Amino acid sequence: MTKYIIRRLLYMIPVLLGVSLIIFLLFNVVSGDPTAVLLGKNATARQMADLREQLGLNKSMFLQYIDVVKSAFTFDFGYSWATKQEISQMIKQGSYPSICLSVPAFVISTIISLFISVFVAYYRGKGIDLFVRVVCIAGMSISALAYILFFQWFFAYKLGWFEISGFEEGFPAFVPYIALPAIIWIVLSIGPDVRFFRTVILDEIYQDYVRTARSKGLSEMTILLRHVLRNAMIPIITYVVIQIPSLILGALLLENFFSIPGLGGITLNALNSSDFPVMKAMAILSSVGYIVFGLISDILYTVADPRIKFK
Amino acid sequence: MKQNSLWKDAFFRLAKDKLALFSLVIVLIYFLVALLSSMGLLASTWSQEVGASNLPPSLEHLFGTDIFGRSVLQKVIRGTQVAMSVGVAASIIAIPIGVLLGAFAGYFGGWIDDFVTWLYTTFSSVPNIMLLISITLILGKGIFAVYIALGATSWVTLCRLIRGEVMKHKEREYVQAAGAIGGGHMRKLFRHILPNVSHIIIINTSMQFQIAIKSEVILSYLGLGVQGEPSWGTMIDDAKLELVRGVWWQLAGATVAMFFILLAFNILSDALRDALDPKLKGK
Amino acid sequence: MTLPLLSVKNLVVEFRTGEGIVRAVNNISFDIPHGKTIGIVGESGSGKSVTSLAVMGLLQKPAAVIPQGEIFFNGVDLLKCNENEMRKIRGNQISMIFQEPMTSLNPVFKVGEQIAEAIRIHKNVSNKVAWEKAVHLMNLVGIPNPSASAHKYPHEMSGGQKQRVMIAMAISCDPKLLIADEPTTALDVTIQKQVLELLHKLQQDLNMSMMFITHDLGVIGDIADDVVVMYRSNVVEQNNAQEIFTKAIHPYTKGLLACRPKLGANPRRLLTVSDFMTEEGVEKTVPVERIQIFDKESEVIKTDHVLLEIQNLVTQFPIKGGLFGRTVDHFKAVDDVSFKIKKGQTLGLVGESGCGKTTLGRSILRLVEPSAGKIIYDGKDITHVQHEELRLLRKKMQIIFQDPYSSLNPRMTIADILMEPLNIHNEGGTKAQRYEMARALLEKVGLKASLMNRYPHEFSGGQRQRICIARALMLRPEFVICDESVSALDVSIQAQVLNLLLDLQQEFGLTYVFISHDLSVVNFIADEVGVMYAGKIIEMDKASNIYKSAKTEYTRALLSAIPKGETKQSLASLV
Amino acid sequence: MKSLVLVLTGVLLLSVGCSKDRSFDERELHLISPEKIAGFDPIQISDMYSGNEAGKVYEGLFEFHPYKRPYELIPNLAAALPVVSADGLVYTFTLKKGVKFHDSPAFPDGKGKEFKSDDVIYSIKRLGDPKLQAKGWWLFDDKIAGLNEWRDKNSALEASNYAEEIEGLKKIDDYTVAIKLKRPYPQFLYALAMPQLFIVAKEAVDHFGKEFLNHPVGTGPFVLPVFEQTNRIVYTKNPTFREKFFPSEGEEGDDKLGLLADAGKKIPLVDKIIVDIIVESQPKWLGFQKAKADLLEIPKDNFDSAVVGGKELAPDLKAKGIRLFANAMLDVTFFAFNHDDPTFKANKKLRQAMSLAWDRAEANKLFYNSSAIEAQSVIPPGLGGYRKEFKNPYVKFDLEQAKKLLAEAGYPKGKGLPTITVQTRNETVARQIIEHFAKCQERIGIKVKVGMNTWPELINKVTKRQHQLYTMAWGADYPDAENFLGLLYCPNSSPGSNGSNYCNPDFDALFKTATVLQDSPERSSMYEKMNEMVAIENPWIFGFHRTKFYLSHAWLKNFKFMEFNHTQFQYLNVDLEVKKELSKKF
Repeated sequence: MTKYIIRRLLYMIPVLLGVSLIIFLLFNVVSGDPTAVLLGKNATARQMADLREQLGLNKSMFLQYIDVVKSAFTFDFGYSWATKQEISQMIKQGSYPSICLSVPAFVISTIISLFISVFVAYYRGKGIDLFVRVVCIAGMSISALAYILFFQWFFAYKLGWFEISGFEEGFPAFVPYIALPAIIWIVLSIGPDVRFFRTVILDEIYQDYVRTARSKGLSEMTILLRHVLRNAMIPIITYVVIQIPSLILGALLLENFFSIPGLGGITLNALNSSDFPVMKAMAILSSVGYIVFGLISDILYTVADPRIKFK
Repeated sequence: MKQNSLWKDAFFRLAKDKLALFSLVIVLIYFLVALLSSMGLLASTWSQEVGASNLPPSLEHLFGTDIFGRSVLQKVIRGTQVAMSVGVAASIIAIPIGVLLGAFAGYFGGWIDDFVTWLYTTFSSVPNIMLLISITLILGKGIFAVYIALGATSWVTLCRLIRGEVMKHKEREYVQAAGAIGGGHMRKLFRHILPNVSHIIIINTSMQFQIAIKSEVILSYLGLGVQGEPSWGTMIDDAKLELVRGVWWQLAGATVAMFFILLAFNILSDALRDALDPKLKGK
Repeated sequence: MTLPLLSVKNLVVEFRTGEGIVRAVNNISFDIPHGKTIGIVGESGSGKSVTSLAVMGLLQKPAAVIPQGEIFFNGVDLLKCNENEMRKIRGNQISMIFQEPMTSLNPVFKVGEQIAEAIRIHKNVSNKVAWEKAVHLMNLVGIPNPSASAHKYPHEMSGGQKQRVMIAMAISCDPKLLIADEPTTALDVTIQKQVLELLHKLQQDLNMSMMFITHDLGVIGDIADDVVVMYRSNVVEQNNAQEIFTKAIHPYTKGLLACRPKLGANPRRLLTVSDFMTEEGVEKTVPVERIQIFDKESEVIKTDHVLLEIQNLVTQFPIKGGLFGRTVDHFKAVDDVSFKIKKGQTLGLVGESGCGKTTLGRSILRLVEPSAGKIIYDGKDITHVQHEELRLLRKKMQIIFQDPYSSLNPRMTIADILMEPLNIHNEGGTKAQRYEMARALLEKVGLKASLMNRYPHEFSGGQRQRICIARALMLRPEFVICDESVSALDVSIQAQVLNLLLDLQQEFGLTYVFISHDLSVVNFIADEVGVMYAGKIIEMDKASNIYKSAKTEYTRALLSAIPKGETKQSLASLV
Repeated sequence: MKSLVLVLTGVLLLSVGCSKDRSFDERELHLISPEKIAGFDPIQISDMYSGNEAGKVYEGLFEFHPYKRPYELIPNLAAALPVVSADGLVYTFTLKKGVKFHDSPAFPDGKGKEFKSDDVIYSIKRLGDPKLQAKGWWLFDDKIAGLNEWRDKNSALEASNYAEEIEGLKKIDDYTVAIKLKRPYPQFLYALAMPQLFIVAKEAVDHFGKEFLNHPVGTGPFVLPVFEQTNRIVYTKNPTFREKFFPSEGEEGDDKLGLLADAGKKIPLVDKIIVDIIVESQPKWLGFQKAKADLLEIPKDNFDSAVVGGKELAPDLKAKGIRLFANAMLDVTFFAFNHDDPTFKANKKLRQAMSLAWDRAEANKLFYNSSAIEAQSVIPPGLGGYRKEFKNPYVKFDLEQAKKLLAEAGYPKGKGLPTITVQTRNETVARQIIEHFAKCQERIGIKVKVGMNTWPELINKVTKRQHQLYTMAWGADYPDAENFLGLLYCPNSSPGSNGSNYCNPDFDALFKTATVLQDSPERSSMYEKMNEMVAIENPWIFGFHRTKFYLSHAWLKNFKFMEFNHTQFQYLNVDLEVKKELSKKF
């Protein structure tokens, strides 16, 4: 087990090198001259040349790649071009609101989806099952933007149940601010979640051991909750855990619309101002998150499934 | 007994599912609309004024008019062409890459597998949205960049699925049998294994297709997508501003158009999986 | 006369499928008295499992419908019970064990927990008491070190042990009726014997009734008091076991009895069900005795030419470990094996699962690369030949696999499958000529030429195995390895295929290596038999000698485990 | 698990229920910033919104009078307007005494030090520091004697040497500074009122280092100890703020409007300013209507719901006491041809044809609710050089003439002309404007396509001359037409502000003479001449001078539209009584 974890941790190195390579290719090689971003509309030619030198853009490609790699391993991303802020500081400040929004939304939506999936799995093939499936699929087929525009107008403005936009630090001060975006998040993710969970659960329901459980005289609900769900948890855990790194980024559009000062907003802002260091940092950050949580989900596998033993 | 191949069999199974058949028809209609539009037989006059600015839907203008008095219906149709072309182009790029890499990795194992695994782990580690945004940003916008960006992100899933499936099939006895009668690697891989995992391509494509459509909308919304042509994304972007003025039909047009194709693809990919994946037969 | 424990009356079960309504059980009736074992025998698809599921109330609704019939259990009609009432009966008064011990246990729960759960549902006891009872039951079913084993997960146990766990679970609430659905089919023959003995003993000790479902009359003879024979959804014959074995009435039963190779006799051909009745189920009037049965040793043409010689063959697989997945050790699947086969002869290789017999077969064909030793084919060392030479070799050496379902490419038509070897080796002339060759061979293996353009999934298991045989013979090989080629088939089909193999050997002068776990099959078909154990051939001799005077303990155990096809009185004396 | 959901839902509902009530005890000013704030380092400021925020904590030597129009420069940290030498090159400034920087750990014992002439010199040098690459450098590039030399010298050094004295920046005593210019620079004083020239303290810059941009230490009326990258900035009144009083004069009529009611009171008038950063227009609009903000720049798309018939405030808003402000802006929108491109450079008629084909009235209606003024040339009304009577013959909608000119240009019905891509920002309205433009051009047979860019990308394309046509709006940095005319001055060609790379020797010659003159009728007439001369050349397709609309709640006092509004907020006031009363309606 320890050996497996060490091996997986070591495997992060080539993947991180690869991620750095992609990011390097995208932002350092293919993309253009950043000096205009940094100097604004009244820049002089001289100033631009000086700045290129200062930013190390005249360095060899290899050295520039090494810089990207270095930042991937040290998390030292330098300073933003657009705002001159220290990026690690921006990330630190931005992650709190993002987490306040994404974690509760994610946890609640996962739990609700699980409940619904068990419920429809119990009534599989019946009208209610079909109904829930169609609602899920229909819900998935509407643009997220439509939800945001309508919910904000209706629930926050018309009914006044929630704050229209903004954010405050500290619990429970942030709750009225994140509640509505969180609800939209939940509405958006229940569809795909239920669809996936339901499939997984139904895959299990036709296994032989379920027949054994029935022949023991267990009730259908007990079978679902005790036997089936426990087995279905294995793919569900992967599905769920692998989503966690994307939570850090938050939801770009949601954060923007609700003025939540999270990482999603930072990313969108960086995109709009061609702020490459910030975009690089975000890409590296979420890649590392993805890799780490990939490992965690694999380790959780062993907890959920005694059959898997890592050597 | 009818003489059926598995494909025909699957089709008949699919045909029995009314909802799926209906979805298939919808998908085909969208393709037809897109095709007619690209040949200039439909909505070729989308850029012309047909009435006053922001007319609500009426018999004359079914979906109303936009800010310039252009027909929203025609824009929706034109947007359909863009959306479908994005799906098709992304598939054309993603399928060969995904299938070949996945097949070679799964079949040969060893360093090829190590390399391909590393490649797609790396690609899937960078969040899709970042990759999409960066690629379109860097390739300089426009529909071509969207094609490339979506192609570059959607081969990963296919590659991983094909690799896993090929690994499974490689051990099957029919492949061993092909080896025993003297078939070489390429024959085993392309003549025997690939046809047997091809349903994965179909199912995955139908899922990737809708992801492509959704991504195009988001990219266009962010201003990174299609330029100078109506797309559902730019229409929704327009609508964001018009909505408070009570101009809802542009949003409605794009949303409804998007809704039906996504709904159809969603149902269809479910049904395809049921029909093509023998594991799920009879459930 | 007391009422029987279970009484099935005029039961009909139908399935609604996309193609229409399929009748799986057609108006059957039988009784199970208290304390007796009823064997239900029939081939796959005959409706025997559906019957048992109907008794348990486990049929998948709404696909399955019971339009007619009654199932009385202790005087209660189970078909009229609602789900709650059924649940109280299931696992408590009627319990069931299934064919596949590998998948029938929940992989994520400890086995002790799974047994205890059954106890907890029906008996109002604490967790602790239930667990202790579970350990006790595990002891009862003969699982070594039960208190430790109860903490194991299913994957940590062998197939036999898992089936014992299933049994422990089934008897945990002292049921009145135990339904065993092919409980030993997936097990090795020695384990099968132990499980049979265990079931028999438990049935006696606990005074249960048992419904024993199997496709193998041989097995049923060992255990059942009465036998119900099912054929195509109908009960065709039911009687007490003694009667069935000695004077079967229905031609199907007769066929079943006759088609199983017996260790004692060594006939040239096996009788099959089709010798006794027509496709339509009408008894054939030709007296069975008139079909010739030779002692094969008397007439087979033998040469002294050694076609294949294996010298000290070793095939090993690396065991990975360490931080970077280095190879830390090797597992020797085939360990220093040597033998010779003369042209036209059949070498049987017998052994239980995991003994290395399949790897040996594939090593000979170089489908798996051997690690050491030599393979000499027709005087030529082929251990290391490569590319073109290896390809040419493929024309001479062929293999027929075990699973007829997975060994045909489902996306190719039969014509494509059969012509492919010719295409690869560019033989057989034009496409039309190749097609003609394929057609001819298909007819030779007993299938109609009109089936050429069909896909594999449209065929039954036996038919598929014939196609596999045809494919193997397309290139006119001299040497064929049959790797468990009949193991997945029903007994009656198995006999047909064995006969076919013999006929083909005769006609084409083939040399076979016949690999099987079933000693009686090997004994029937092979001239010489090698017994494999842990990668080695521990005994090798003429088939008849092995049977008559086995030298090793293991071989003798194998022999004694073979169901005798006799009644249970004989078994009772053994216990 | 079920209970977990219950608890979570409970917490959610509970906290929603007890969302905070508004307080009516403190004078709080609630504002909205529609864009992210980059930081508080004055020299790096390049956008109006960051400038507005910096203006709450920092001050410059001068500011614009909050009420007088036309815009009048008044001393802020300077004690009076400077004394200018006869040659117009040496400016001598006297500074206010007793002005204290905010209390900050940057200073010994944490008490804010006094503002002196060293701080002025330091702040100007800092703008020229080559290590910092200030975005505002263009203001003083090649303007102050010795500053460029100092900059060049230091770019080779490890760290810039501030100790070195510069010829043009002379400290006479603690409260007197003399600045020597290289050549006449009439806009010099305007520059000193801009955020880039806000005065900073060396101690604070050294103490906070790279983090200086998040720790504004100024002399201004409000304090903000730390700026965090959140969407809410809260300023509190500066307790050590000097004695500064509300002006008693304004434009004619201001007193009638009640704008001067607070005359003579010590400013700032509010205790707290809360700025919410809201980018999307829907939440901005909804928030204002819920009284979450006191003042709102109307998002264009909400115009119809706020303003009926393009003039009157909607009755439901009026009922709540909301007021509407409409003011012409000092700006111009335009489509600039790239004169590097021979297609456009040599072909005046093509440019004119395109200008004539554009239906400006329709565009005005669609995008500006008919509130904008059609631009005849570069200079907006309100600046010297603008002549109301002047009409550009090519700024009208005349398809016939357009077609004629296009044919004369060598492209009859657009034949032979490639598709023209217009580069713009990736914003909805920007895209729609070009779509409309394209629709108009199609009528005479010219094909036009939209190219969307992020702001930096657009700048990049323009500075690298990789465009055919781009569209932009130019807002005044200071109230001098030079700021607009410079956009067509040949030496300013890319990467300078003349993104069209237009060159006209006559124009350039006039520009050279006029721009070194102080404001005078003579200069204005020269500006007029230039403005009209360039108009008929159509180096651009002139667009509009736009109008800005604000809504304010009744309790917001003293608000008057201001083009250069960095320092405006200290003059605003909140009437708590009115607020309390009206709040019932929300």
